[in-house]
Amino acid sequence: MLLAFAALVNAFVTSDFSVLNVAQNSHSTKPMLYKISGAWGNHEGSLLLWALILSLFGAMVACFGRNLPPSLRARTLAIQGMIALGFLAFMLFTSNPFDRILAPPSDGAGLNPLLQDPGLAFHPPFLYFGYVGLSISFSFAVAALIEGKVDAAWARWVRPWTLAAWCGLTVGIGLGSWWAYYELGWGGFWFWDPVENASFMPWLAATALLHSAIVVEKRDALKSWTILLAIVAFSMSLLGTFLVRSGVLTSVHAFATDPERGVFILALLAVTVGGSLTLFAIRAPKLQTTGVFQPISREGALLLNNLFLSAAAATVLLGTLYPLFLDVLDAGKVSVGPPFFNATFGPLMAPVLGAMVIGPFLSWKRADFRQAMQKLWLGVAAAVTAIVLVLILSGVEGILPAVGVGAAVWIICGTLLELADRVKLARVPLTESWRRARRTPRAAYGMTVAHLGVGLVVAGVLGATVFKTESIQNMKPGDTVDVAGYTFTLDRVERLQGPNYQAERGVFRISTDGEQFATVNAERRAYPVEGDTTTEAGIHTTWVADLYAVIGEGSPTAGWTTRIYHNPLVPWICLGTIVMSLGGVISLTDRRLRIGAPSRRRAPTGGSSSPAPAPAE
Amino acid sequence: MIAEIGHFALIAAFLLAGLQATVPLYGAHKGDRGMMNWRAQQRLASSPLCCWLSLHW
Amino acid sequence: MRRLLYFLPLVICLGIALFFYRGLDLNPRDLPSALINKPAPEFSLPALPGRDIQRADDGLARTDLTTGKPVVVNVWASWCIPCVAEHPLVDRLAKREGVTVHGINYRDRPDAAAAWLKRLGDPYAKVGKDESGRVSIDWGVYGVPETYVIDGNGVILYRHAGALSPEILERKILPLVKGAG
Amino acid sequence: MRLISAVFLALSLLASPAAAVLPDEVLDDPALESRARELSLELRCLVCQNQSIDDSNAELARDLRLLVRERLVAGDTNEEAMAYIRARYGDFVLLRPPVQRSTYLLWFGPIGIVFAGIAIVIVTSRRRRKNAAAATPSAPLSSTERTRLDAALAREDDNGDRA
Repeated sequence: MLLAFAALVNAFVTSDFSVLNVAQNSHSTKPMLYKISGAWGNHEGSLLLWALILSLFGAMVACFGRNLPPSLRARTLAIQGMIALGFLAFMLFTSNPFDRILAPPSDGAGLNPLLQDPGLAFHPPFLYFGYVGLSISFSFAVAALIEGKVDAAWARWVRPWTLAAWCGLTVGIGLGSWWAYYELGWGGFWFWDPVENASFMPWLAATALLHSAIVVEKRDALKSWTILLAIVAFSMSLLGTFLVRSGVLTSVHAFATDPERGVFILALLAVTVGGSLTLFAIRAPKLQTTGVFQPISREGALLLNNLFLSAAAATVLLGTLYPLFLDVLDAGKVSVGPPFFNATFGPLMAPVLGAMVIGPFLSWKRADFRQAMQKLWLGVAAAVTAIVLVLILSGVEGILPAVGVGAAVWIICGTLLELADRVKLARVPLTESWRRARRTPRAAYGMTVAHLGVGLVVAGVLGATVFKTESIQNMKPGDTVDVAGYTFTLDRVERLQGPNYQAERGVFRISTDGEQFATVNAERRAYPVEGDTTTEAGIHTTWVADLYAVIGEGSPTAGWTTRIYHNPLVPWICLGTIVMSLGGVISLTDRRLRIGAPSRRRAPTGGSSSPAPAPAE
Repeated sequence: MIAEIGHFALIAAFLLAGLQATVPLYGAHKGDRGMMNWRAQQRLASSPLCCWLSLHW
Repeated sequence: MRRLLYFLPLVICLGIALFFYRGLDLNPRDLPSALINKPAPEFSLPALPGRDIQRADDGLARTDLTTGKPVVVNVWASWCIPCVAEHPLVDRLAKREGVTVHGINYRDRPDAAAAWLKRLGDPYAKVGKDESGRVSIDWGVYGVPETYVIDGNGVILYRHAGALSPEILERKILPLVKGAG
Repeated sequence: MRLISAVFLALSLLASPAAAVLPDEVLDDPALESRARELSLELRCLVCQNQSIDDSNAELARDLRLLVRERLVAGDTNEEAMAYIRARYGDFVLLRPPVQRSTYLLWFGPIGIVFAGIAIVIVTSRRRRKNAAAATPSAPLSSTERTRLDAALAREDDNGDRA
């Protein structure tokens, strides 16, 4: 296993790089965690991480792939090898992480303090895990194109990898937005920044791929589409790499940009994506599809999901690249910002949210919509009630937030109903339901859990954008301010010395009905080495809301600028992403999805033996 | 010193990736099982190097 | 026809790659001014006090731009580092090339600004001080330094954002100034 | 390159630390204030990377926020206030690009993609169904077959072959 070797060496390399770290991105006073995370907090190191994960994945395929058809496995590994080759070449020729400086400075330049944070320390590894995981799906897709054969076994093979990558992406994106939420200090969590979009597009594509691969596996349809999605999903993660490093678009998170590197990645991108798509154009029309289905069916719902998810991904792509297009065509400069994405993305997601609840109730091939809806009436009723309730409670401010809440309720109720229906709850004796529940495969639970997560995220996003309360004021110690029924008292402001920063910490006491129940610390940190300041929000999380306090500039005489937010349901975003990836993990533990006997679908227990002729292990 | 090892490891990984990208593909094309399963030998070849590296480090 | 559909992703991908390739040479931060070929905004700024050279500086106003001769307006501040870098070029423009250069002193302390001019030399004919930055907003200034070329009738011909370079000076600014004169 | 980094340095200096919306900016009239916030969310902070002036703590952003409020207090409508800023900074300052010739593709592209997708799905599924129908002349199920099928499906369902 070549790549295991590379992985091992790379692992050494990563850690020694961070310990030695001659260079610009570390400083002796920095806490250990950030010394390590600093290794991937810069361009070269992050590429190294990329390559490391890539080789780990390659090793995993080699390891678990024992019962793959040997030629498919060989080709998949070869494609992986090519990707690794490209990235290693990129590193060696344009951004070698081991470059020496002739006259080493006595101390490093430090890491951007915004990046010195636990959230961001773990954000890139997860994200790259996702990005690189998609390379496996990609390699499988290209290998299948070379073989000219895509079947249920192939789909069953690809799904766990995609699922694993998807989980990584979900966690990575979640961590990133959580970080933005408490670090940037105005309660926002998603900015439709090009780099965020760059991680979001692969996520959308991967989500679509997960669902379309099901259709390939179960119904032998949507083959060339699934292959295309696998290629596109990985292309999008490469695109993300390109966008971050080339400087073609402005972004908050961009690495130091260098056009020369840009050209190299672009070439890499063109070869990988262009090559695979050429292969697709030549080979895909020959793929035979046997599955036929009616529009109203499980396949139909999954197709709808795919259509809108891909349209959403395309829209994000369009919006992200549009300023560049116009610029290149010299047709003026525009900005495409959150208002655009909010206006287009919501409507595109609506059908998906609708279908994701109904879909599981539909049977394969041909289904009865009315029957499905009858089973779902409780969900419909709950959603409608929620809409009406919100309209009454919030005043008729706008129908959209209410509909959004309705959608969240709809997803959560509908998904739970599906589970109830599956175990025939209340229709058969409880013991029988229990028996059914135990026999329900984990993959089904995975789906239920992941869908619940989506519902939670939808609710959280709405809460954070529509229902938040904000209060900005100047406070001196002892001052109080009322926000959404909570009383915030600025207790004191103290100076403190962190490991590599000085901070002013505002201690807020929060009480409701005269009863104090929490204190939060909001900090404003000054990093002398980097010459920068950051804010750390003080957050008290309850089940239904975040109480969020930020302290700004000030002095004992003039008082401090403080901003206090009541962000209802925001914790659900975080919870939702965790639940979603948990769903993915549950699915992964399903025996049928595990790397067992892919070619024998009907085998009572998978994975008991390996049908492939003894591989040279 | 360690940084140089890292550098050479990168170069080695680069070369190996080159082989990994071509040999199994050629093997699959020819139907040559040995070439298809080529990476196994590789691990053997590389393991003494790994041991040496870890000891050294 | 059906076969062609399968080529569509490839075509789109190549198209995007082409755009990227062209886009690599562009700087996304290069913003065109919204005021090109439009009259400069109406404004009147008080003079920067404490300048070394006592010219007839009674402040900078729109009327100073409509004298029939092209002028250059340079927006600067003493706290701005690229302004120091470009200063010799502004100096050259005013002294060697004989172009009238007015300054807008953006969000600065007057004493610091005057000291800055004393230290580095004062090429400006008139300097208006824009302490609130409001006039600069009317000009569409988004960062210092910025340099505007204005024809004799007060119409903005060109804007350069960021520090001047000899190339910009020779290729863009001088031809415009000479041409408009 | 050095030039560009110098510009960046200047821009970063501009962004001296002052918090986004400060207490002294807030208007007394809550209706006007909420309109001002709404507008600030749609205006790009030019010196920052991708932030609205509402989020940014750059001085220029603060100036623009104050300007927006001033215009609103002076009686401008939202559109007039936006037009005022746009006249000075161009389309680039608008985070929601205006619908015009150069942005038709942007605004109508998403709908176009959806419709194109639907069209492709319809065309291919029609052809496929025709092919399938030609390949297997389907006879309606007899009643015994139907019951057997239902039973089989129910079993399948039990096994939960769903995900």
